[in-house]
Amino acid sequence: MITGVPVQYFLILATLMFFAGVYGFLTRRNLITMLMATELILNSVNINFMAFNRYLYPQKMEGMFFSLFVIAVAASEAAVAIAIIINIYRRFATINVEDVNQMKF
Amino acid sequence: MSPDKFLIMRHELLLTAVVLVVLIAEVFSHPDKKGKIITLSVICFGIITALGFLPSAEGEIFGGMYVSSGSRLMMKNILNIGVMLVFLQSVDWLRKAENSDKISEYFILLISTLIGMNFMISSGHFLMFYIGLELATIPIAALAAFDKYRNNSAEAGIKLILISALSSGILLYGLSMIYGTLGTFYFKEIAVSFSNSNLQILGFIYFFTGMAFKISIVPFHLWTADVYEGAPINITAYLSVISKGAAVFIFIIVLFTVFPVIIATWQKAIYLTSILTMTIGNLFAIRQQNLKRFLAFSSISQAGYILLGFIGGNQLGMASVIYYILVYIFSNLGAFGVVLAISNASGKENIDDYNGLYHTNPKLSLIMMLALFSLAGIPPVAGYFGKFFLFTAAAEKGFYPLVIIAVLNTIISLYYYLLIVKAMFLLKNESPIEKFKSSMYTRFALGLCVAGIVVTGFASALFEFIRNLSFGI
Amino acid sequence: MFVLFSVMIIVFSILTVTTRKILRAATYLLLVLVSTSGLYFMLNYQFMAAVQLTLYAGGIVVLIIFSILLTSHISQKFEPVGIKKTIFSGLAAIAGAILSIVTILDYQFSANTEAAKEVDMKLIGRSLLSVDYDGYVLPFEVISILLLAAMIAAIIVAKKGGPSNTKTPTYN
Amino acid sequence: MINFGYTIWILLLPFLMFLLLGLAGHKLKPKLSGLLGTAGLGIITVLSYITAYKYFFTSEKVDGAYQKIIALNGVWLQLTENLHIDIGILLDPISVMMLIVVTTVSFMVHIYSIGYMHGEKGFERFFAFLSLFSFSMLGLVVATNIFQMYIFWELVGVSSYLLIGFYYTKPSAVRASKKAFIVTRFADMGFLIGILILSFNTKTFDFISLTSLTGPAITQTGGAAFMGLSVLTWSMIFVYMGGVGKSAMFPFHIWLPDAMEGPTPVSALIHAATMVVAGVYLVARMFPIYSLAAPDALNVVAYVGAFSSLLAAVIACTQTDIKRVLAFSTMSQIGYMMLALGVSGYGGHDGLGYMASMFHLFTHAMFKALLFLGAGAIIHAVHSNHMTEMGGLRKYLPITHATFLIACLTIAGIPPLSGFFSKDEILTAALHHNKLLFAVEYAVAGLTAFYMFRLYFSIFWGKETHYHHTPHEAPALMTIPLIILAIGSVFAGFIPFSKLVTSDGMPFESHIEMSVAVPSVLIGLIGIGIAFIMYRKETAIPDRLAAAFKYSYKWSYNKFYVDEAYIFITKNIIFRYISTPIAWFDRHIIDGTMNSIAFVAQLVSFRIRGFQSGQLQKYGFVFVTGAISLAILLIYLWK
Amino acid sequence: MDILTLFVVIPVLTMTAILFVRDIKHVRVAAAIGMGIQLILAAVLVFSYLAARKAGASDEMLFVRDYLWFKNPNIHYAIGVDGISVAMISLTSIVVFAGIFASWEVEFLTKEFFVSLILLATGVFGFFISIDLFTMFLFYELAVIPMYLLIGIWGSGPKEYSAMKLTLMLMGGSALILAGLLGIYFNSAPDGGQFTFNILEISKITIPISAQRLFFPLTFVGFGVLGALFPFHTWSPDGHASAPTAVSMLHAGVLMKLGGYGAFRVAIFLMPEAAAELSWIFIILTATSVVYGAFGAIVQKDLKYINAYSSVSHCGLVLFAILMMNQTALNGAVIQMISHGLMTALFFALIGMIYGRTHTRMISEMGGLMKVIPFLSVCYVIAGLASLGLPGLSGFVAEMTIFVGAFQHTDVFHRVVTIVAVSSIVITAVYILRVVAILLLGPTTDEHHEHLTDAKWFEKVSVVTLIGSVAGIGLAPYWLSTMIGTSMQPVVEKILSVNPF
Repeated sequence: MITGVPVQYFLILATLMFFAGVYGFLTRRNLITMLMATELILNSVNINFMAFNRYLYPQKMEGMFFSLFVIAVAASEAAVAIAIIINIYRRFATINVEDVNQMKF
Repeated sequence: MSPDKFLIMRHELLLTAVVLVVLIAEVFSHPDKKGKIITLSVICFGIITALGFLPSAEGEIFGGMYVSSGSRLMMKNILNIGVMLVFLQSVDWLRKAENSDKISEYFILLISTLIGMNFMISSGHFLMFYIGLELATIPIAALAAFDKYRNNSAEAGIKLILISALSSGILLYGLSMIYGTLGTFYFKEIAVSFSNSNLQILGFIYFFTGMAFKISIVPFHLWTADVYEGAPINITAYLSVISKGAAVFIFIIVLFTVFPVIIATWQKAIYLTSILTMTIGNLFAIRQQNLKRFLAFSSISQAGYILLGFIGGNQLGMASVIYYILVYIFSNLGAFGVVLAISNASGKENIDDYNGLYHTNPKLSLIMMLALFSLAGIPPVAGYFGKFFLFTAAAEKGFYPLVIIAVLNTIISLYYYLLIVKAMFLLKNESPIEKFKSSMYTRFALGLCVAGIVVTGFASALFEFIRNLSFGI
Repeated sequence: MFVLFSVMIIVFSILTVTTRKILRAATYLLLVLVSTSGLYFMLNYQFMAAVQLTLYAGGIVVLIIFSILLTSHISQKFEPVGIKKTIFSGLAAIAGAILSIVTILDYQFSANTEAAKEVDMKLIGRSLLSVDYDGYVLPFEVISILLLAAMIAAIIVAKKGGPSNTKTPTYN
Repeated sequence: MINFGYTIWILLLPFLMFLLLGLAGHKLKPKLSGLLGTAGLGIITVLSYITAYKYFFTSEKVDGAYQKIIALNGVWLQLTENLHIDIGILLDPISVMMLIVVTTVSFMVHIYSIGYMHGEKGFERFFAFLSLFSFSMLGLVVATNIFQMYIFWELVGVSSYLLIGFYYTKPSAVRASKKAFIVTRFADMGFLIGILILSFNTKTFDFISLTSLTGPAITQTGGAAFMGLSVLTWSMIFVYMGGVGKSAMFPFHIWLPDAMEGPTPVSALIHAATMVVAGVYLVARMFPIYSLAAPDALNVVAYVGAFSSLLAAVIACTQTDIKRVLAFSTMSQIGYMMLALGVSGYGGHDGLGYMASMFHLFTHAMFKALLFLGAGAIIHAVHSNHMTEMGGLRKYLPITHATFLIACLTIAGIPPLSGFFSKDEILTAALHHNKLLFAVEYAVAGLTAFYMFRLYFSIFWGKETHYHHTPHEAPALMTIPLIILAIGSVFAGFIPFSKLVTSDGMPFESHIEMSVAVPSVLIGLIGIGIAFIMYRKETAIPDRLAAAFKYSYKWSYNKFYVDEAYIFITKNIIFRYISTPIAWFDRHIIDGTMNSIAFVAQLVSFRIRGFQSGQLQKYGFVFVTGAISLAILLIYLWK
Repeated sequence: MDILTLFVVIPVLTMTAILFVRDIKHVRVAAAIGMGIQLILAAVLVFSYLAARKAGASDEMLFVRDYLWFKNPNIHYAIGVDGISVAMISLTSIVVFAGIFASWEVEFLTKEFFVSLILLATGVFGFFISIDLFTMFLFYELAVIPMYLLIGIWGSGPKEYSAMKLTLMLMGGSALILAGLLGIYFNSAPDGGQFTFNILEISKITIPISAQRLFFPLTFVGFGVLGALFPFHTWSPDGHASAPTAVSMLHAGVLMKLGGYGAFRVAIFLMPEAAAELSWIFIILTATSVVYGAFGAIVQKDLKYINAYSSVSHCGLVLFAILMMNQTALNGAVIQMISHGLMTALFFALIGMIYGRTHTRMISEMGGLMKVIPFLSVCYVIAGLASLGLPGLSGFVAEMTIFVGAFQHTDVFHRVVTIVAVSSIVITAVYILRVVAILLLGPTTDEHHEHLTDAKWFEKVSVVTLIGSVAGIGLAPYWLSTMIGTSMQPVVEKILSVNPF
């Protein structure tokens, strides 16, 4: 808990970061940068959890643990995603998301 | 906590054991005899499917993080049956040379997603829920990209994992809001202290979209068709049936037990999305040529019908959803089983290729027809009963307009199901799919599907059983 | 301090998603993650800050950078994003942000009155291995399965194999 | 009380005969089936005569009036609590009289047909149809209730259809049969509507209750009025519409001339003697209601009858087909009967018209059957219908000639032949009632005499025609009926009808009114005279006359273009402007709507395919916007 | 096992038998035997029903059996018959029996054909014995679906299109019915207590009028689609034209009657208040379809289209009579269903047989068939006469009952539409005679047609069965009318109790 900084500040921070991530997800063409955008999203969620835990419910550590597990999940997700991206690169010889659209309609 | 309490988690433990057995077998088996692993895994899984039906204690362990109840056990058993069918159907596929190097990985990944689903269903805490959800998603993305030599497969994999990352991000964001207002992740505590504030509703809606993604509800469904088309057929089957079924189960549990306070809100949300889902799914399905893609859209519209069971928030709805998923497993796997068998035998996946199928492969055609009729809700097969109960559940709470829209949608869906029937029975073909005979596994699986399609409807005891379980969430 | 970190986070976040050089994006991401861990320190969650640094910043970003190296030219600049896409995505993001912020500010968070719990490693460890209420041994176990599965998944997908007629991948 | 239970055989026997001949006829020898049919009818004829005897001379009268006797009655179909269709046998003066007429003529025609139809394909079918007709006609005659009458009404219609179209390979016969059926069917629709209205108001179908003087139909003349006429009147007009159709009154007469396409014995039986007078019989049957409760309807009957008789007589003067002349003559004579009913009162001497009508019906049946059968013999001999191709036949066909002459004299109303008596009564009744109608009928009497003798002279005298085969007299099977009927025509006039068949069952005295009889006989003689002048020898007078009255001749020759009007209505209006548009509308608009639903679904499906673009980021975009919109909607807009 | 369930069991057994038979010839024999037994069973049912009534059984339904199937929703397998359903069952067994013989010469996928046909029949039988709305609806849909395959595989012309259209439109109707049924169910206990699908139980209570206003149109239109209610009849011409003979027979003869029966048994019987309130709309529609169908038939060129439009007209009369809602008209409606079922089946059988010989159904391409195939032609004429309501054949009885019944209403509206409907008897005569004249009479126009062979024995069996029934009803309608009438009384009492005209 930081004196003088209300919890809302954290929340706004996280929100901005979250939607920056969303924006990145929607605009970046490179699959890897899209993945990075999702990491931003997850990170912003973690900030939320931590801030709530510290500010409002410091008796327990649920938020903190949740972030911990989110980080672990994010790691495994990233691992699999990167594996698939590499595979994509082998198949399509590009990792531009707009070119990965063989299936549509 | 006494050790015997662990037995409450029997399903998960057994599945983990199977994973270990397969791992060990993989490590110690001769490279040329990997084929044996198939048999081993299928048998092991068969055993634990059977074991799942043994009576089991109910209760909560890990401080309420893990909840077991009759209905949740039932759900797990239903999923087990479905996975068993998928395994049986994929034997032929796994035996192909190109897949010989990833047999055990296939089983391990698939079973671990099942473990994830089981934990998800049994969760009493959002952390468990979340981890189960991810465990049920991430390996599937890898499985979707399993056919490494096919572009589509890789594309399916990347689409699935990225969009699921986005969706779980949104879901988590929603959860964080709920946590922020209530300070807890335990289902029970949330249910007690939930109020109706905007922030909570916002959190709930973000959560809702995350779940909607898993069930592929419009407008969160767009990944479905591409992933279904690109993934190997048995993975598509798995995705459309097991993965969706598990998500439906946990979603209905969460809605009914965690968010009963804001029932008015989620009824509206479901009202809108179910109409959209049914209609859009149907409209897209009309035009499909690829059977996998076709079944993808069909499964989207099926999700719309399933939502009708949600909307009443009533016991009947709960029961009918569980029942419908069971029926849906048999029906959809019946359809996918035929598609898979034909794809394995001839590599053909387009509706046109099915022209005149009845004249060369009458049994497969009949199975396909039964499955499609069941999906369309035509009596006397099980799908009819399933749909009827879903509609009844919605009607019980007075959602007649929704019911009417839904039944009118079944007409559209009947139209495109009949297109396949037409191709198989009515149309002629210059070069029809050759007559072939599938392996014993496939035939056994299809036989089970047919039995399920035919018997499940008439067996009222089954529905009664589910119904009596249902509110012991 | 908070202001510094938050400004860093926001600026670098935006840069991550707008910069036209991929490696720079990765670097900005790293900076965001590091600043976040700084926030955690300020919130007195040293353990989490450490985890953030090691696992997130250290692990994931490194993984990403490796994959960038595998798949892209370092110097490669992205083509600018289509204006339509930018506008629509931007509008969506801004709308979402406004909605969320408005709703958040609307809510009266009840001030915490109880004494905060001291978060030390011992407590964390105990909680992590507790089977009782507020104990996290079960997720801990399950996530191990997840990690195992993810590992296998990543290997099976990334490893070369399959029929030999596949196009030879070109690394550059 | 005399037991009339056996009368059931009058109905059953021809029906059984129909079934027998219809189902097994083709297995029998033609001759045998003809004999069977004739024998069956012979029995019925005997039974009818017995019945008539018993009824008129041995049954009890109450207060001197003949009673209506229900010989048999059984519920055939229960409709509502009050309304039920019965099938039964009602004996009263007119039904018994009709039994005689029908069986006699039918029997004669049966005998005649054995000779006439000899060697025709479908001989047994012919007799089956004749039996069916006899059954239907008898059922109609003895109907105990109006619905039974309607049932048999339809059945005679269909037997008429079958018999007109007997030569089914001949397109004109097929057309004629179709026309006959449809026109009468249209009229029957009116009959049915009339029955519906009547039965709704009176809660009964039963003739006895309907015509009972204390029954609901007559006592409750009230009821909502429509266009100035009471509901009952309307119902009676509708009922009469059925009679108009069946009796070929204007404007539904068009089927009758065409119906001559049928074999000639059929024309004699159905389209001259029996079926076509069903309309008269119907009005007579309902007479108390017409007379006492719906006088306006009765006026309609009178005027329609008068107009039809005049119209038909005019047309008959110009026709050349002998059967058509006879057909129009029939129409004209039936017009007489209708008129007689129309001018009649109820009870006692007021009912003179009624009696006269029945009387004329009776005599007309005899002489018109005779005329037709004679015509049949002629056609049989010369193989043509057209009098232009005939002439001088009296030498070849002596018996036919003699009988035909008798018939012509009868119809012209020359005393003491029967036609004189009945026609005289009609004219008397008309005189007492309505002078205009009386005048019309006088004119018609003259015209009748003219055209009948025009016919007679053209056939038997006139120019000497050369025939391919020398015409020879018909076999005995055909001439015997001619002779019998000729005897009937001669002597039927002496039957004391006013003692037997009256409107209320009470006999009354009738006598020849010289003031009416003499002029009418004179007019008849004048007509004969003109015909004698014009057609006795081949002269140019007819042609000159025709040229002089070119347009009227043409109109008359073309039957005043009524047929064309009908064709216009059916072909143009119904086919072109109703049915074709409806069929088009159904295919294109209604069906098109259903199809366009499917089309729209396809179209929408095609249009929205852009959502499924395959672009992951677009999916993400839809996802995010979906989530945000849902949130905004549910939190702020629709909470 | 009770006699009613046998009506479902025997077809199922027959289908099983057919599946296990190897030789194609034996397939049809098996089918004929099975349906023959069914016919006998129907006769037994009629007699035992009449005997039971005579013995004083005064229940609304007889032979009632009730087995709980699903406890919640409260679904039973409940069966029972009254005079109306007995009559309909007899009709069905006759038509199916005749249909088997009419399709004696199906060569292509014979086994499948007979199985589908009998499956269809199973649905129909089940529908008529059910008194539980759920089972009723189940059998209803069961009857509709085999139509798709039957038309699609064995049909002619644009069969795929027709089959699809027919199936979708009928299923569209059933969709409305489903919504209606659920509505009825959830309003079946207005005073609390358990909801029920049982018709008899629902008929004892009054469904709230607000609910009736919603669900009456749904159910009525839903069943009306199958009953060819204008403007939802367009599946009928195409469907009938494309269907193979026996299917047309069954479909027009029996299946369309499910619509009328359902509309009567569910819509009118259970919701009389709304029916009285809203009937005017549907009366106008049905009166339209009576006249409209007849006019439409006049200019058709294809035999089956003529008959299809004629069916629209006649079935419109059924619904028309049902909406009149008095004893006589309802009686008439049921008789008309039976009558039309028999004669239209006869028509389609004959058309199929003629088509089998001449290979065309265009009336302009045929002519003078009476001379070459007298048996079939005469039968066709008889069918035509029945259709135009000739006394002595069944059509007359039905139509007269309807007209008289409909005319018992005192208000102008009902009587005017009745007169409109009456006018159809003329139009019917026009198109029937037109066909008879062109097709059968006159000289033979096509020389290829001069050597056609007349009916074979199995065709005769089929046709004679139907003609016998048509004439039987036409000659002696009393027992049938009474049997129906007594069963109609409770219905009418219920209607009258809420709606004294």
